[in-house]
Amino acid sequence: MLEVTNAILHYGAAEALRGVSLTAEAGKITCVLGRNGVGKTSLMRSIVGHNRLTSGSVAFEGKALDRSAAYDRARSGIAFVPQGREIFPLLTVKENLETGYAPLGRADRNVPGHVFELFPVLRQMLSRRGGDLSGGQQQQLAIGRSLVMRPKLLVLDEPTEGIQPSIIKDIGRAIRYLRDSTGIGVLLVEQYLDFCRDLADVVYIMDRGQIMHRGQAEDLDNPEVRKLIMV
Amino acid sequence: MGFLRNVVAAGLMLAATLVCAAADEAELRQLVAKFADANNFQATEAVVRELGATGSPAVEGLLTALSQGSLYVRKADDAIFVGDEVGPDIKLRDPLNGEAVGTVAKAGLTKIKVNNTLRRVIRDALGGLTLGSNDPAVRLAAADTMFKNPDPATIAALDAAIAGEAVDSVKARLEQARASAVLLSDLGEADKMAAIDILSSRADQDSLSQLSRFQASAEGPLRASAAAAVATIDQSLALWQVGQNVWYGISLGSVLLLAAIGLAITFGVMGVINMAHGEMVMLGAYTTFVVQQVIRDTAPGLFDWSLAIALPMAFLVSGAVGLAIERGVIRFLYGRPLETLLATWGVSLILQQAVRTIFGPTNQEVGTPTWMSGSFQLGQLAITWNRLCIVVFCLAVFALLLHVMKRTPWGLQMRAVTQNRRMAASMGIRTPRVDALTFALGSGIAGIAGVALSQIDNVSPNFGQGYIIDSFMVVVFGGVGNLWGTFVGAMSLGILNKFLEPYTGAVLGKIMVLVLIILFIQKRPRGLFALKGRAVEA
Amino acid sequence: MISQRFFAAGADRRIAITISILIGVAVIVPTLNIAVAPDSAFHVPSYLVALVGKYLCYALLALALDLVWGFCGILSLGHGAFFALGGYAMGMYLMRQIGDRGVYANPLLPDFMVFLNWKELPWFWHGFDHFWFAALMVMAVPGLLAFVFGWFAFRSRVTGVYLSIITQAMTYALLLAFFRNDMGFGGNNGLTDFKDILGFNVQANTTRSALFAASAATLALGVFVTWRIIGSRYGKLLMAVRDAESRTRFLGWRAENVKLFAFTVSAVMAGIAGALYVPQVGIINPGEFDPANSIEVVVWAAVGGRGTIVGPIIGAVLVNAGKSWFTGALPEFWLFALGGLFIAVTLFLPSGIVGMWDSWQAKRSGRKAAADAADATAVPEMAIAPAAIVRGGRPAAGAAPEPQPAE
Amino acid sequence: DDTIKVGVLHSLSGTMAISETTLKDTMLFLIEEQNKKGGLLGKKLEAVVVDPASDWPLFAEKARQLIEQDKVAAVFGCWTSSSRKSVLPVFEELNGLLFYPVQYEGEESQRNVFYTGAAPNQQAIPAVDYLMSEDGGSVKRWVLAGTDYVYPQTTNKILKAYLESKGVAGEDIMVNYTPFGHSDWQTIVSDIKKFGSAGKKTAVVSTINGDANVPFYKELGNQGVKAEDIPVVAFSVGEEELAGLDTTPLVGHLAAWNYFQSVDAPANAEFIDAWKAYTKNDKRVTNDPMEAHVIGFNMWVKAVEKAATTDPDAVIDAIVGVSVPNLTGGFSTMMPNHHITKPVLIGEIQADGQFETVWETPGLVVGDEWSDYLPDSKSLIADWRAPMSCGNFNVATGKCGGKAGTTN
Amino acid sequence: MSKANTILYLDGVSVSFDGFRAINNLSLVLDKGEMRAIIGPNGAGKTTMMDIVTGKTRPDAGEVYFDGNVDLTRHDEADIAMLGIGRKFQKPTVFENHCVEDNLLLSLKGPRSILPALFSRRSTAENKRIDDIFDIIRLGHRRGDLAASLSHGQKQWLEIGMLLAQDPKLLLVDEPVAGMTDAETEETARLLKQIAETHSVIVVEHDMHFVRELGVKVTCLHEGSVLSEGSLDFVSADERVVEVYLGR
Ligand SMILES: Nc1ncnc2c1ncn2[C@@H]1O[C@H](COP(=O)(O)OP(=O)(O)OP(=O)(O)O)[C@@H](O)[C@H]1O
Ligand SMILES: Nc1ncnc2c1ncn2[C@@H]1O[C@H](COP(=O)(O)OP(=O)(O)OP(=O)(O)O)[C@@H](O)[C@H]1O
Ligand SMILES: NC(N)=O
Ligand SMILES: [Mg+2]
Ligand SMILES: [Mg+2]
Repeated sequence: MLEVTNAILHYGAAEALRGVSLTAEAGKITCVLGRNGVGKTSLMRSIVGHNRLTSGSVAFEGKALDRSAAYDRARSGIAFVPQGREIFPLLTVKENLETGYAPLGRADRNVPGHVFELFPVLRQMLSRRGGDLSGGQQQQLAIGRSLVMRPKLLVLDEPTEGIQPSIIKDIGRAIRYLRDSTGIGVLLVEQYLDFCRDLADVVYIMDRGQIMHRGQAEDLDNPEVRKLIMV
Repeated sequence: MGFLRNVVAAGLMLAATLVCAAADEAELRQLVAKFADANNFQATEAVVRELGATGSPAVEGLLTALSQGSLYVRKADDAIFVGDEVGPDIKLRDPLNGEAVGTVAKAGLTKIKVNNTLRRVIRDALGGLTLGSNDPAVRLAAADTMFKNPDPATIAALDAAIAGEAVDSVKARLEQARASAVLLSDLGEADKMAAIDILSSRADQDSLSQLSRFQASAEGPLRASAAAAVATIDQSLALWQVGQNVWYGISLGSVLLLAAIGLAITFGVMGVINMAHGEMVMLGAYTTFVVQQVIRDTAPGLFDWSLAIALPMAFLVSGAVGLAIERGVIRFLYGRPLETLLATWGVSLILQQAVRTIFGPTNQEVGTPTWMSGSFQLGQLAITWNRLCIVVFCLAVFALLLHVMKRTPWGLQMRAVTQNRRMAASMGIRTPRVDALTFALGSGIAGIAGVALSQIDNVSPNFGQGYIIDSFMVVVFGGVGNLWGTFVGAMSLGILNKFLEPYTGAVLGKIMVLVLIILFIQKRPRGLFALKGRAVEA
Repeated sequence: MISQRFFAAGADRRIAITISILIGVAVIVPTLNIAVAPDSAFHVPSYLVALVGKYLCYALLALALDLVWGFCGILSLGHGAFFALGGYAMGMYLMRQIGDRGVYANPLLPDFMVFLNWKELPWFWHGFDHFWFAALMVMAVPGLLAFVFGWFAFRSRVTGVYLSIITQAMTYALLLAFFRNDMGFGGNNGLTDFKDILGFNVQANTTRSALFAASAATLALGVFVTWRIIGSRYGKLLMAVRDAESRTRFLGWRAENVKLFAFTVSAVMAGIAGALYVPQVGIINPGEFDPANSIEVVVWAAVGGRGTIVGPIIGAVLVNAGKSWFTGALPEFWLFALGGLFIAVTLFLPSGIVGMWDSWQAKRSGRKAAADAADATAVPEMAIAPAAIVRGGRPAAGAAPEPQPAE
Repeated sequence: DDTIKVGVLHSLSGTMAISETTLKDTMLFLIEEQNKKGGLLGKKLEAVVVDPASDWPLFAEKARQLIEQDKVAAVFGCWTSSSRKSVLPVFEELNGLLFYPVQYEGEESQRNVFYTGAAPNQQAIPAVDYLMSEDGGSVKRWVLAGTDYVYPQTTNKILKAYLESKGVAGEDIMVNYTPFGHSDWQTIVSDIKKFGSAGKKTAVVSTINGDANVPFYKELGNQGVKAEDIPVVAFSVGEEELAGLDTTPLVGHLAAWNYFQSVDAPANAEFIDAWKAYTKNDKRVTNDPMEAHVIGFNMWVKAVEKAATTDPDAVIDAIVGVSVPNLTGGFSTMMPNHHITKPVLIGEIQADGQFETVWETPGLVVGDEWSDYLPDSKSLIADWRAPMSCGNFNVATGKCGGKAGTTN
Repeated sequence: MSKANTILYLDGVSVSFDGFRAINNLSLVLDKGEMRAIIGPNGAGKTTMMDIVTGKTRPDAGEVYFDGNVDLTRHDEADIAMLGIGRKFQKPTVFENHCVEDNLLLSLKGPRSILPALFSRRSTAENKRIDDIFDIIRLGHRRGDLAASLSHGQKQWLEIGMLLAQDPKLLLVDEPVAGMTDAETEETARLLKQIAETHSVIVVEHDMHFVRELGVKVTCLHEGSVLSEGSLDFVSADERVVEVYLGR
C-alpha cells in the first residue's frame, strides 16, 4: 500500500537518506529499526510530508504522493504519531482528539471507543490542556489522536517512548487488534527490540541513511543482523 | 438633530396657523416688516424681543426660521419671507401663515444674519410663546428653557400654565421652572423654602448651580436650607459621577475592544505581528464613506441604513485585502513571526499611501444616521446614542467571535494550526485554507470595527495609526491568545482611563495608564488572563 | 570586488574589514569635505557629510538594538527612547552652551523657559553646562533607565511580546511626558537653536566633519565592543538565553542578569548614538520617542540581517538612504517604494541582506564540502555539517532553525 | 540657467499630511499661475517638492537638500512649530528663505523666515475680545482647551494673562490639555458642560490640533452642547477640517482666522474659481494657510522683482514694506519684523461646512512677534531693516538680545 | 527522620494544579552517594517531583531539603543548580542554535556571573574536560554541528553530556534511555553506575531492563505518593505495582 523508492533526503548539504526503498502493506506491521541518527525519523517525516525528498518517490495505494501536501497525505489515510509527541499544547485533550475530525465526514466525527479503552487516562483528562499532561500521557494522546482519523496506514515513530510498561503492552495488543480487525497497515519505528519482535511482520534495519536489511521478525535473533543495531 | 428641529418647526407652524386669526395680524406684520431695516444684530434682537412680547403664537414659525437662518428680505420690496433652499433658488413662504408665495433666485434675497446671542434671545422668546402649545413635548422644552433662564417676571405665566397643565411630567418641570424664578424674585420666605424643596428634588447640575448661587446671597434659615439642599445634591451627583465614569469607561473600553478584536485573531491567535491591522480598520472606515457617498448620490432615503449596508461591505473589503495579504506575503512567513512585523509594516505603509492617493490626504465625511445622533438622559447620565450603539455592537461582535473560536470546527482548526502547523497538517487540516480564512476573518472584523469607529473619529489615511498601539496594548495586556483577556483588558483599561482622567487630566492619565500597564505586566508577565502551567512553557 | 571579499569573509575578518572601513571613512570624508575644493569631483558636499553622519548614528542605534534583539531575543520596541534620552542629555548641554546668546538674552535659562515664564533653572538642568557631566549623563540616563526597567522586567520573567509591548509603553509614556511643557524639556518643539559644542560652532564645516568622524569612530568602537561581547562565553550564553532561557537557569546561569547586562549596554550605546545625532541634525524633540520610530529601528535591523553585527549597520544606512532619496525623488509615492522594499526583503531575503549572503555562502561551501566528501571513500559518519559553522561566530542563518520567536 | 527653483517643504505623508498636502498643491498652483504670467525675471519657476514625512529631523535634512543641492531661491513650507524650529538653523546657516504660512505661538523672529500666518495677537486675542463683547455674548467664564504642546500652551498662557488683565477671576478659567490625536472626548465635553452650567456665560477657546478636532466636535454635537449655550471658538479648525464633518449640529460654533472661503471679495471669488479649475474638483475648499501662502508667494515675487535678483540678502532687504492684495479685499504688508498685517475675522460654522463672518477687526492687525502679555518678551521688538537688523531688540536695555554677535 | 547525611529529603510534599493533586503528601529520602531508580505510571508525578526539587514548581506544602539543611523551597532554579543539583529533562532540551561543543562549554562547572563570562578564556582543563565528555557521549565527530541537527537520541546523549559537565552533587535524570537502542541503554546504565560511585543520582525510567541493570533501590510512585519501595524484585512483585504499572 505504501511504497518508498530510492528516497534521498538532504538537510542542507548533509545527506540523511541515501536511496531508501521500503514497502509497507495493508494488514501488516512493518517495523523499522536502527541506531540513533541513522535516519528513521527522517524517513517517516518524508513519508507523511514533513520533509521534502531530494529525489526518489513515495506512493500510497498506487498514487504518487511526492507533490501532495502533508494534509492531503493525511486525508488519503496516513496518520502519523511523531517522535516527540507534538500534541497541541493549548488545546484540551478533547480538542486534541477532535482535530482528527478534519478529514472525516460528518457522520464519522466521534472518538472511536477503543481509544478510551486503550488509554483510559485520556477519558479522565478530557478537559485538561494537552500541554499539561505528563510525557507518557502526551504520548498516549498522540496515539489516540491518530486513531480518531480512522487511518489506512498508521505511521508510528517510537510510540512506546516514555510509556509505562503496562500500557506498552496494551499498545502492542491494540496495534495487533487494529491490524487484524480493520486491516490497516502499520509502519513502526522502534528501538525497543522486544516490542518489535513481538509485533513485526516485516522488519527493516537502517544504518547511515540506508536500508541494510529487510526480513522477518525472527531475523532479529540472528547475531549478524543484531550487529547492525548495536553500537 | 436637524431632523428633530424640523419636526418641531413643522409642529409650530401648524399651531401657529390654527390660532393666527386671534392675533391682531396687521400689527404683527408691521412688526415683522421691521426686520428689513434692522441691519445689525442689536437691531434684529430688538425686533425679536418685540415679537416675543406680543405673546402671539403666530410668530413662532418665523422666529424658528430666523434662528435657523432661513428668514429672508426680498431685495425688491423689503418684504420678509421664510425661505426653503431648493437648489439655486429659494421657495418663499409667508412668515405668519406659512402660505407658499413663490420661488425666487438667491440673488434676489438677503438672508437675515443671526449669531449666537440672537439665537439665544430667540430661544427665550420662543420659550414664553410655546408654554401654551398643544404638544406636551414643546411645553416641556419651553419649561426647560425657562428653567435655565429664570426670570421672576414669568412667574405669573408659569402659574397659569401649571394650573392648566394636565401632563404630570410637564407639570413637574413647570413647577421647577417656577421655583427657579421664585428664588430670584422678592417673594416671601415660605415661597422660597418651597422653591428650594422643589429644586433639590430635581437634583441635577443646573439646580445645584441655581441653589448655590441662591445660597451665596441668601440669609438665615433660607441659607441653611439651601446649603442643606446643595449638600444633598452634591452627594447624589457624586454618585452619578461614578456611574458616569463607569459608563464612559465602558464606552471607551468598547472602542478599544473593537479596535483590538481583529488583532486578537491575527496576532493573538495566529501570531502574526500585524502592523497593518490599523489599516484594515481604516479600510472599513473608508468603505463606510464610499457606501454613504453612493447612497447620498443615488438613494438619499436609505441614508439611515447606510451603516447596515456598510457593515457587510467593510467585512468583505477588509477581509479580501486580508486574504490577499495572507496569500501574497504572510503565508511565506509562518514560523518566523518577527518577519511578519517587517512585512506587515511595509503593507501598512503601502495601504496608507494607496488610500491617500485615491481619496486624498484629508478627512472624509462619514455621516451619522439620525437614529444614532444625539443623546438621551438616564437619571443624571447623558448617554449618547452613538456610544450606546458602539457598546452594543461591540458586545455582539465579541460574542459572535467567541462562538466561532470556541464552538465551531473552524475555530478548533484555527487554534490547532497556529499551535503546530505541521502537525495540524498531518491531522488532515488544510492549513493554507485555514490560515487564509483566519487572517481574512481577523481583517474582516477589523473592517467592521472601522465602520463603527468611523462614527466617532475622523476618517483619514492615518485613521488606523491611531489605534494600532492601543490595540496591541489591549491584546497583550489581556494575555495573547485569550479572547476573554482581550475583552476584560479593553474594558479595564477603558474604565481605568476614565477614572484617572478627571483627576490627572487626559495626558497624565494616559501616561499613568501606560505606567500601570508596565507595572502590571511585572506582576503578571503573561497578561491578565495568563495561561499557566506546562502547556505554555512547552 | 571588495564587497565580494567582504561578504565572503569569515566573521572575524568581516568585523576587521568593517572597522577599517569605518575608520577610513572617518578620516577620508572630512578630508574630502574640507580640504578638497568644492568644484573638484572629489569634493564631498557638507550636505552629504551631515546626511551620512546621521545614518551612522542610526546605524549605531540599530547595532545596539541588534545586540539585544538579534543576540538575546529581546525585541525592544522602545529603543528609540534610549536614543532620545541620550539626545536630550546632549541637547541640554548644547542649550546651556547658548548662554546669553538666546533670543531673550537670559544667561541662565534656555529660551523656552523664559518664554514659559520660568524663573529658575529646574534642578535636573544643573551640571549640563559641563561637557563631562553631559557626556556622563548621555550614558547614565539611558543606562539607568534600562537597568531599572530591565531589572524589574527580567526578574519578573517578562518575555516575548509582553516585553516588547511594555518597552513600547515605556517610550510612548515618555513621548507623552516630553510633549508636556511642564516637564521642562521644551515641549514638542524640543531643544534646538544650538550654537556651540565644546566651544566650536556646531554649524561650521569643520565641526560637522569632526562630528562625522566621531560618529564613524564611535560606530567602529561599537562594532568592536559588540563583536567582543558576542565572541565571548557571555555572548554564547546570551544566545543560549535567547533560545532556551529556562534551560540556562537549570545550568545555574542567572538569565535575568545576562539579559540585564546586554540591555543596559545596548541602552548606553543607543544613548551615545542619540548624543552624536543631536548636534548633527540640530534638534531633539519628543518625536524621537514615537513608538513608530522604534519600530523602524527594528525594521532596519531586520532588513540588514538580524543577529549579525554588520547587518543592522547595512540595514540602517540602506533604509535611510532609500528614505532620503525616495522622499526627494518620489515625494508622493515613496511609501509605496519603501513598503515594497520591506515586503521584498522579507520574502526574498528572509534573514536580511547579510544573513542571506551568509546562508548562500554556506550552501555553496557546504556543497563543495559535500562534493569533496563524496570523493573521499571512507566517510566515517554523517560527518558533513548541515551548514557551515563559523567557529566562535554565529551559525549560518537560514539553514539554522529559527530562534525562538518573540512569543 | 533659465529656471528659478522654488522649494516646497510640506509633509505629504505621516500625521501632518492631512493639513499640509493642500499647501503643496497651493504652491504648485501659484507657481503655475506665475509661469502663465510669464514667470519671474523672465525665467520660468520650477517647483521642487520633497516629502519631509511629518518627521522633524527629516525637515531639517530636506531643507538642507533644497537649499544646498537643489539651490532653490526660496522655500515655502512647514506647518507645526516643531518643524519650523527644526529647519531654522538650516535656513540661518545656509542663508535661505522660508515662508511659513501657519498661525503659531509667536515669540520668534528670524532673519530668513517670513511669518505669513497669524501671531497670537492676530487670532487669539481678537477672538477673546469678540466673545467678551456684547455681540459675542458677553462671555464671563472660559475654558481654554488645547492639545498638549507648545502652540496651545503658549497661546493659552497669553490668553490667561490677557483675561486676567481684563478682570476675569482665576476660578472662571478652566484649562485643559489633551494628547495629540485624542479621540475620546466624553469626559472633557461633560466637564465643559458642567463648567458652563454655573450660570455665567461660558465659552470654549479651542487650540485643539488637527486630528483631534473631528471627534471633539462629534462629541459636542452628540452631547448637545449648542453654540447658543457654550460657543466654541477654534484657532485650528478651518474649512478643510470641517470637510470631514456633518456640521449641522455645530452651527454657530466659531473660528477665528484671517481668511474664510466665504469672504465676499472679488479677489477671493477669482482665486476660488481658479483653484477649483486647477484641481479639477468643484468641492475643493480653500483655507487660511492657503491664503497665507498666496500672500507670501506674491510678496516674494514682488520683492524679487524689486530687487531684480533672487539673492536672499537682496530679497530680505527688498521685501520689508512690500504690499500685496490679500484675498479678503485688502492689502497685506510685510512688516520689518517679518510678520505681516492681516485682518482678523470671526466666523460661525454653517450647515454647509463654511464659515459666516460675524465680526471682523475694523482694520489690519500687525503681527506681534513678541507678546505684550508675557513679562520677558514685553520689551522685545524685531526689526530686520538696517541698521537695527535684529530679531530681538530689547527696548529696555537698548541692546539686540542674544543674537547680537551672530546676526549678519 | 533525620535529615543529616541525606542529600535529598522530601517530607509531606504536595502540589496541585487547578485542583488536581499531582503530588500528594510525598516523602522521599535519598542518602548521600545513593542512586535511586524511580518508576511509576505515566502521570504519577515523577517529573513533577523533579520540578519541585529543581525549583521549577513550588510545592503547596511540605519540606524539601538538600544536603541535609538547605531548604530548596527558598531558592530559585539558578540557585539550586549552583548548589549542585543537575537535571536531565524528559524531553531533551539543548541549545539548538549552538554547536554541540558550546552546549557543553556553557554547562561546564565554574563561576556563573557575567564578568568572568565576558572575559574568561577557555582553559586547558576545560578543554580536557570537554574532550572527556565527548568520549563518553560519543558525539566527538559532531562537536562543531548545531545541536538542532542532532537526532532525537543524539540529543539525549548531549543532555547527558551537559549534565556531566555540570558535575553536580545530585543528578536528576528523567528517562535517559528513551529512544536509545538496547546497546546504548546498557551503555548508559554502566555510565550511571560509574557516576554513582561519586555522586548521588535519581533516575526515572520506564525501561525495566535498564532499571534492573542499575541494580539499585527502586521507588514506585503512584498518584503523587510512594506506592512501593525496595529492590526491583520486591517492587515488581508487589501486586499493586503490577496492577497500575507493569501490567500482566
Ligand atoms: N533538522 C535537521 N537538520 C539537520 N540535520 C538533521 C536534522 N534532523 C536530523 N538531522 C540529522 O539527520 C540524521 C538522521 O536523523 P534522524 O532524526 O532521522 O535519526 P533517527 O534515526 O530518527 O535517530 P533517533 O533514533 O535518535 O531518533 C542525523 O544524523 C541527524 O543529525
Ligand atoms: N501544569 C499542570 N497543570 C495541570 N496538570 C498538570 C500540570 N503539570 C502536571 N500535571 C499533571 O500532573 C500529573 C503528574 O505529571 P508528571 O509529569 O509529574 O508525571 P510523570 O510521573 O513524570 O509521568 P511520565 O512517566 O508520563 O513522564 C499528570 O497527571 C499531569 O497531567
Ligand atoms: N504653529 C502650530 N500651529 O503649531
Ligand atoms: Mg528518530
Ligand atoms: Mg515524566
